Amino acid sequence: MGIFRYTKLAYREPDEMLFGHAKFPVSAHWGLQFGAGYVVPEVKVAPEAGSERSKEVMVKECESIAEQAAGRAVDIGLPAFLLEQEHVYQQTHFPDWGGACTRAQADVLERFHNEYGIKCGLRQTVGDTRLEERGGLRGTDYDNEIAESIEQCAKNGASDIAAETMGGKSVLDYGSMRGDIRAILFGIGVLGSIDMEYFWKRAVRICSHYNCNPAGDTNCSGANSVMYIAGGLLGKDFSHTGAALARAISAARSLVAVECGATGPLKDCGYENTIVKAICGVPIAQEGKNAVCAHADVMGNLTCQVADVWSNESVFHREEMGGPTPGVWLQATGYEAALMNTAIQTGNAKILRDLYTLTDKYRDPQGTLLAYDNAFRVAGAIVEYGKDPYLRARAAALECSKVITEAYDAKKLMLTRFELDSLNKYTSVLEGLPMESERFIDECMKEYPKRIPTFDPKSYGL
Amino acid sequence: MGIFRYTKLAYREPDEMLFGHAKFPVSAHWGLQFGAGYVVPEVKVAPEAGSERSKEVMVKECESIAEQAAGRAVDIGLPAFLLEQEHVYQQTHFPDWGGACTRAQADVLERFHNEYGIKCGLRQTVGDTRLEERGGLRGTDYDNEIAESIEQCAKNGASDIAAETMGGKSVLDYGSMRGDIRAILFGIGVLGSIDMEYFWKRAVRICSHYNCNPAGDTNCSGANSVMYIAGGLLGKDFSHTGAALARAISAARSLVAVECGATGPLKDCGYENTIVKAICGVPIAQEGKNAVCAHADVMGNLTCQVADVWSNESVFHREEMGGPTPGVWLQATGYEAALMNTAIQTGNAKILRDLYTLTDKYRDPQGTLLAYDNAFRVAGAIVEYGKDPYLRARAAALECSKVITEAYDAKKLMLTRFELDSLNKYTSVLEGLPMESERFIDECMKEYPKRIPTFDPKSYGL
Amino acid sequence: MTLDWESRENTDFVYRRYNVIVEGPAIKPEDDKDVKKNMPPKEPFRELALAVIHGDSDRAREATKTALASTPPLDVIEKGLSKGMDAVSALYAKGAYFLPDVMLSADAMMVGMNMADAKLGKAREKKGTVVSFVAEGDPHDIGKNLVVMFLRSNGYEVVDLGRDVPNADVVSAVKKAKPVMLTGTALMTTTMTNFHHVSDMLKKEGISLPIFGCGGGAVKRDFVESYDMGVYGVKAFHATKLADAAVAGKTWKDMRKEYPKIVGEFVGEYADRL
Amino acid sequence: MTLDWESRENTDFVYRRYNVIVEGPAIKPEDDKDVKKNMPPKEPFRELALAVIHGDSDRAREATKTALASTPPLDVIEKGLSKGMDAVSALYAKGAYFLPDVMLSADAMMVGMNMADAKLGKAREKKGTVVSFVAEGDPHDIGKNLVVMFLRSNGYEVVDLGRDVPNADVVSAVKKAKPVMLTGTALMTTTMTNFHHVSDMLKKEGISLPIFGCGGGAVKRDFVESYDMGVYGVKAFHATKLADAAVAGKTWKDMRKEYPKIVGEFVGEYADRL
Ligand code: B12
Ligand code: B12
Repeated sequence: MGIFRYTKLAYREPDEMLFGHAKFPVSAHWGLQFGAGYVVPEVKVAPEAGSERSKEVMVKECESIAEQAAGRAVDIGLPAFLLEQEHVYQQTHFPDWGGACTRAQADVLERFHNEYGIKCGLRQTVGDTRLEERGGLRGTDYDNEIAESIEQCAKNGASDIAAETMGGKSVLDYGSMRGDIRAILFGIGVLGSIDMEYFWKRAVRICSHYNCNPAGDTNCSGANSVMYIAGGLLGKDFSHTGAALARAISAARSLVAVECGATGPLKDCGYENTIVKAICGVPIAQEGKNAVCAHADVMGNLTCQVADVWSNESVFHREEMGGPTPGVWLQATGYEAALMNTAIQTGNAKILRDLYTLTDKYRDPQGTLLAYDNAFRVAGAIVEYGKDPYLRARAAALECSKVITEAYDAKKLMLTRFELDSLNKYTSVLEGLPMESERFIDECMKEYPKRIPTFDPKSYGL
Repeated sequence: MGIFRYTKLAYREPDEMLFGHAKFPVSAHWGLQFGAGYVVPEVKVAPEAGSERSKEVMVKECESIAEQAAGRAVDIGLPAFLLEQEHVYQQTHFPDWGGACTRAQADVLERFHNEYGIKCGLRQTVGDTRLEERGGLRGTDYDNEIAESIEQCAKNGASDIAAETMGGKSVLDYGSMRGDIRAILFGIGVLGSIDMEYFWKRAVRICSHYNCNPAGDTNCSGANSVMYIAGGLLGKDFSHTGAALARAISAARSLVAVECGATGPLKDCGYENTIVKAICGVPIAQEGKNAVCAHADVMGNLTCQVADVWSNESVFHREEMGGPTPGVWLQATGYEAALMNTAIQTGNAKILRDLYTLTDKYRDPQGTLLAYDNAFRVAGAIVEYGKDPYLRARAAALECSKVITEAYDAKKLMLTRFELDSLNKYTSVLEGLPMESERFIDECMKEYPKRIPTFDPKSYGL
Repeated sequence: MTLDWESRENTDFVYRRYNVIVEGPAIKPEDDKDVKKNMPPKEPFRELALAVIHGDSDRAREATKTALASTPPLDVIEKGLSKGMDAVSALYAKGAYFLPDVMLSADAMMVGMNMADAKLGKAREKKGTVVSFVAEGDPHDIGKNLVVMFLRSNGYEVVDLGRDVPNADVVSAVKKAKPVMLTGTALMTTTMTNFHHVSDMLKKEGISLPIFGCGGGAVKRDFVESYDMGVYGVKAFHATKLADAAVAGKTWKDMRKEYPKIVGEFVGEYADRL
Repeated sequence: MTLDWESRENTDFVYRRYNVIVEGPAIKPEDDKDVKKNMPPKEPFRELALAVIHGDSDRAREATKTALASTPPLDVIEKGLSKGMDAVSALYAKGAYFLPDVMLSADAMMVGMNMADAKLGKAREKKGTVVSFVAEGDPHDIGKNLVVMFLRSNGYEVVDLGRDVPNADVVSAVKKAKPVMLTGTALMTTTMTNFHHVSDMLKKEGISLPIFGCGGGAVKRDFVESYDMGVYGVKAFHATKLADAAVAGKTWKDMRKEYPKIVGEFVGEYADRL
């Protein structure tokens, strides 16, 4: 099939990685650049309940989100910002809704850009409305409407298009619910990668016809789901070491969008982007301590370390005592970005980066994995097997296991019995897996289709 | 009347001031210390609408706020936190409500402290229910109920008591609405200081009978009101240079609580604490970029610079997608405090401090004033006239004016015409004021009582 | 400071002072084109209006004194002082005037108006009466004070009940004054609920009050619209437009629907009502 | 890294891993005192229960095979497998078991149960039927899948409609299956509104369904209680207790009021209902 595969890292050493700086910056209209020496704050707000009752209402709703965000941006003096609209079902399912909402928001941003000279951008994240269990992932009406929605958004003023595709979800969910690391690896690393290629080749092609960047795709359905389910330190629903492994695997998968031509800023919620950036050097969006409206992650500072776009996570659209949420949360991310930009401008960025990292590096094994020096190691493991999606995902997981084990052995990271036991168990399963992609897939295909009724092999050409 | 007055600064130079470090740290039960080398995150949440319908409901409401905050604290691994309850009317007006709410929250914190060893504290901020226009500020039922509420809170487990008293409000409001800097100076600097002495002598006496610290008093009704009304960069309701002057004045007034025996951590919302800390070296609470729920201030990073307690501002008690607000906002302040603590532990605190400061030092004239080096200068002006509340407040304003003018002349700070004109106008009014307290008061007393019907001179012994 | 900003250039990446960046050239208020259009061309009215526009109470006193010597008091108010105040409102609405300017103008206007009223001898007919209060338990009254100022300087009689007002007092004031509108202000979660109680009490008394406008801190539109008669007020100066509408017979239901139209500007809080 | 944490000591000021700090000593699940109390003392039931507790499907298959040779299928289920699952629920509720443990146990239980059912020949009487769905337009189904798993392994027949289910399909499934309860899951602001529509449609059809429990992401209690039949579900494993209550005749109104009592634990979201 012949897409380009990364077999080298973008940076020579981890220390080269820094927030606001990407090896391959990206430009967008309205004067904005990503990874070009400054961090861009981002805000996203979920359309209000009931706003889906008509196209007109939804458009108004999106327009007012843009208006409120932009108004606050100039009122507190932000030099630049990115507005993201994560599509709700209707914006993708009815592509003309997506287009009209984009147009309304683009018009607001353009007005502010013209009036104040503020740099801004508009990201539209289409929803993956495909249902594997209903006709599969390819060529259905669902699948086609996504392509159309992308086109509508690109045409109507979006500066970039992102997604959170769900390839592999059926198998992955089965695995994460049961602590079956092989299923997780198969779901994210193999099936996810296959579907990403299908999805992003097309998305890149569509975007190329417009003044719109194909941004990329985070592993929400894998890395983020698992992190969310793992929860806080006292959570009992999934092991945090397991969540770290899933995230390492997801980096190998999310890389595929870039291999298909996505340029960044990569989408955020899977938190795998530090690893991906180390490999391909494109700008990344990240979320953390200003996404408390939606997540209780355990690494809110660390994720700033190499971010080019700093974001919240979709929040209710409503009033706070301090005003409407689009402004409130843009102010939150805007001020954090401002701090990073001061550090850059005064030559102290690397110190601030390391402070961010150290604050969470040993708060949780997920932080240990993602600390940029460790993430860099995992990235290295991925490119070593870069040509083979399965092997590189497996290598990522194994390197992640090593990283965590070393930190534990060095008594820097403490682990509970459950975390340690599950790490050891998962590691030995991973180690025992075949070194040939085909054999691994064969083995999985013998087992999972019959166990998982929603799994549709033909969606992956299997 | 002979209270102690500061005539010297606590620090030799501005560079000695640093977040997490106060010259005179304060201890509280449940293992907590303030200003003792680490920053403590704080959260405050407003009781829900309707929770005032009965004492029982209000107590449950406060208990659940404590429960949700403490639960999140352990779930994300915060070493310490402070819970603040800003009294709503009923908690002060019915002192037994205040007592019962405090008890319920104290029990929750004690349980978490015992189970996890987490350090925690409970601040109760009583409401100033006195109405100058209804019988004056002293000796009324309103006045007495406040004293009783303080006692109930102190007795039932509060680790500290704070307030936001309103002395001088009548005159100050008149002044701020009309840009009359003399009225502002009289209201905050003279009347406010007089009332503070009345209020805090008593509060300190009550607290001294219990294991409870008298924390202090921020100039909400002055510095905060004016900042709020001044709003963002595009706000047209009050000049930001005027807001800076009001804040400088308010520092001279808020110092009085400490002169009466308050120990800190000083309460936050007036943003004047950097100046006060420079004078008396007690730990201070501050709010800024994690108070976006309530404020669009224009110095969200800067206020971290020398904070010992890092807080949000009261937020609706409700659910975010990421959980109930007590946890969400404690996580926000908790993560920022964690970053500061990492900086302290790795020896980089002064760099981080300066990054915070520089991010906002020239975003707005209010930031220029509060940048710790400038705040230190204003503190110096205050102690130079330390014995005289009027003269020191005037000196603070004049030094503030100098600081801003210098920054403007040096082309570091840009000002609009309105900001510059009002600064010049106010400055020349201030310069023209008498150098004798009595004469100033006489002049004011000739004018304001007849213009301001709600102003009650006898409330201030005038 | 250890770090020194001045040693680096690009603060532009950290913040931008848009207020300075977009500032237009300085002009005198009376040179503003909207003001010019509505300025009374002839004396003594022009001078009266100018005194108000410049927020100069002394000048207003002089001008009124002079004018009253030759002009009927009602004309002094309506053709002079009020025109000045209209100009001020326009300047404030478009962001050319700041709130303290408006306050000083209102003060100047009141000085002249009181003198004219005194000369008039009998009570001048007001546009209508409004009752204003801050909810029980709530000390926040800046918003209410602004509302009162705007209403008064626009020709309304205002019964100002002050702050922390028991619900029963509000109801009896309404019964007594028969206002065209009642304005309530509250800023706190636990005091705004009083609006609901007052609404219920008024209903029980059989009083059908056209409006009940409230705004502030914790108060949001959906809360205010959760009880009868409630209309969510956004900016204090909207109060005069709402009162005018009430006088013109608009009900609280109309006001909810037509708020932006009534106040004559885009209002974010009512973005979905346009 | 430029900075090196290890060169400093006190990470304790930055974070504390309370999960490690408060961890108790390791014990085998079967040594837990609550488990011990309820374990069937005799074979083959003990082995059946243990296979479930350990989440070992192979062992469950063996044990069931052995047991069925000498024991009535219903006893295999009720005195053996189910007891194991009860123990698992207890361990999960107290935080000694993690979700994947529960899932594996449920899998093991289903293996045994299917074998016993086959042996039984005729359809075993279930506790009742539940219909489960994810709202139209919503792809988030992990919560729904957990609900289904918990219900099935606790003896309910579940009609799982999947995700992104049109409202009309929900209504017709309810008409067909006559469930004791309908569980809806949605996570988004713009899909949760379907609950409201489904509720209306059911009412229009004259269907009086005892419960309609929903939970997830943007969905909060006050929303769910804004339409008839809605009960806000918090944890997936609560679904079984709610279903039990429905079977016992509790209405949706009861459930709203007595939620914490019915599910048998403190529930933050219902803190004011105790
Ligand atoms: C300044 C201030 C104070 C000052 C008020 C001074 C004064 N002279 O009024 C003082 C110091 C008194 C104060 C005290 C307290 N405060 Co206070 N305060 C504020 C603050 C920062 C600004 C309020 C303000 O004056 N705004 C400016 C004015 C102009 O705005 P406004 O009143 O809203 O009016 C505008 C509109 O609403 C509209 N409007 C108003 N009424 C009407 C009516 C009509 C008809 C129309 C058309 C328009 C309209 O017009 C204005 C704009 O043009 C708010 C923050 C906030 N988000 O609002 C907190 C705030 C209201 N306070 C708060 C708190 C907690 C308190 C205290 C309880 C704290 C304490 N425990 O000490 C005490 C009260 C104690 C007591 N007695 O019960 C909380 C309330 C939380 C809650 N429970 O809901 C807030 C929201 C801050 C926060 N997020 O924590 N406060
Ligand atoms: C994982 C996840 C995904 C995954 C889901 C994978 C999967 N297998 O289901 C995927 C990748 C699919 C996804 C996609 C999207 N997501 Co999503 N997602 C999440 C996330 C992070 C966690 C959800 C989750 O699985 N939680 C774990 C499960 C176990 O919890 P649960 O379902 O809530 O169930 C619990 C309880 O609710 C209860 N329960 C549930 N049902 C019932 C029923 C009964 C009877 C009872 C008793 C209990 C009960 O039991 C469980 C606990 O034991 C949430 C964040 C959040 N705060 O919820 C966002 C979230 C729901 N997603 C969001 C968004 C925006 C999206 C997208 C639209 C983004 C986009 N444009 O691409 C897309 C959907 C596209 C589309 N088709 O429309 C937003 C929704 C915002 C809004 N508008 O309201 C959220 C809230 C995140 C955020 N704050 O931005 N997402």
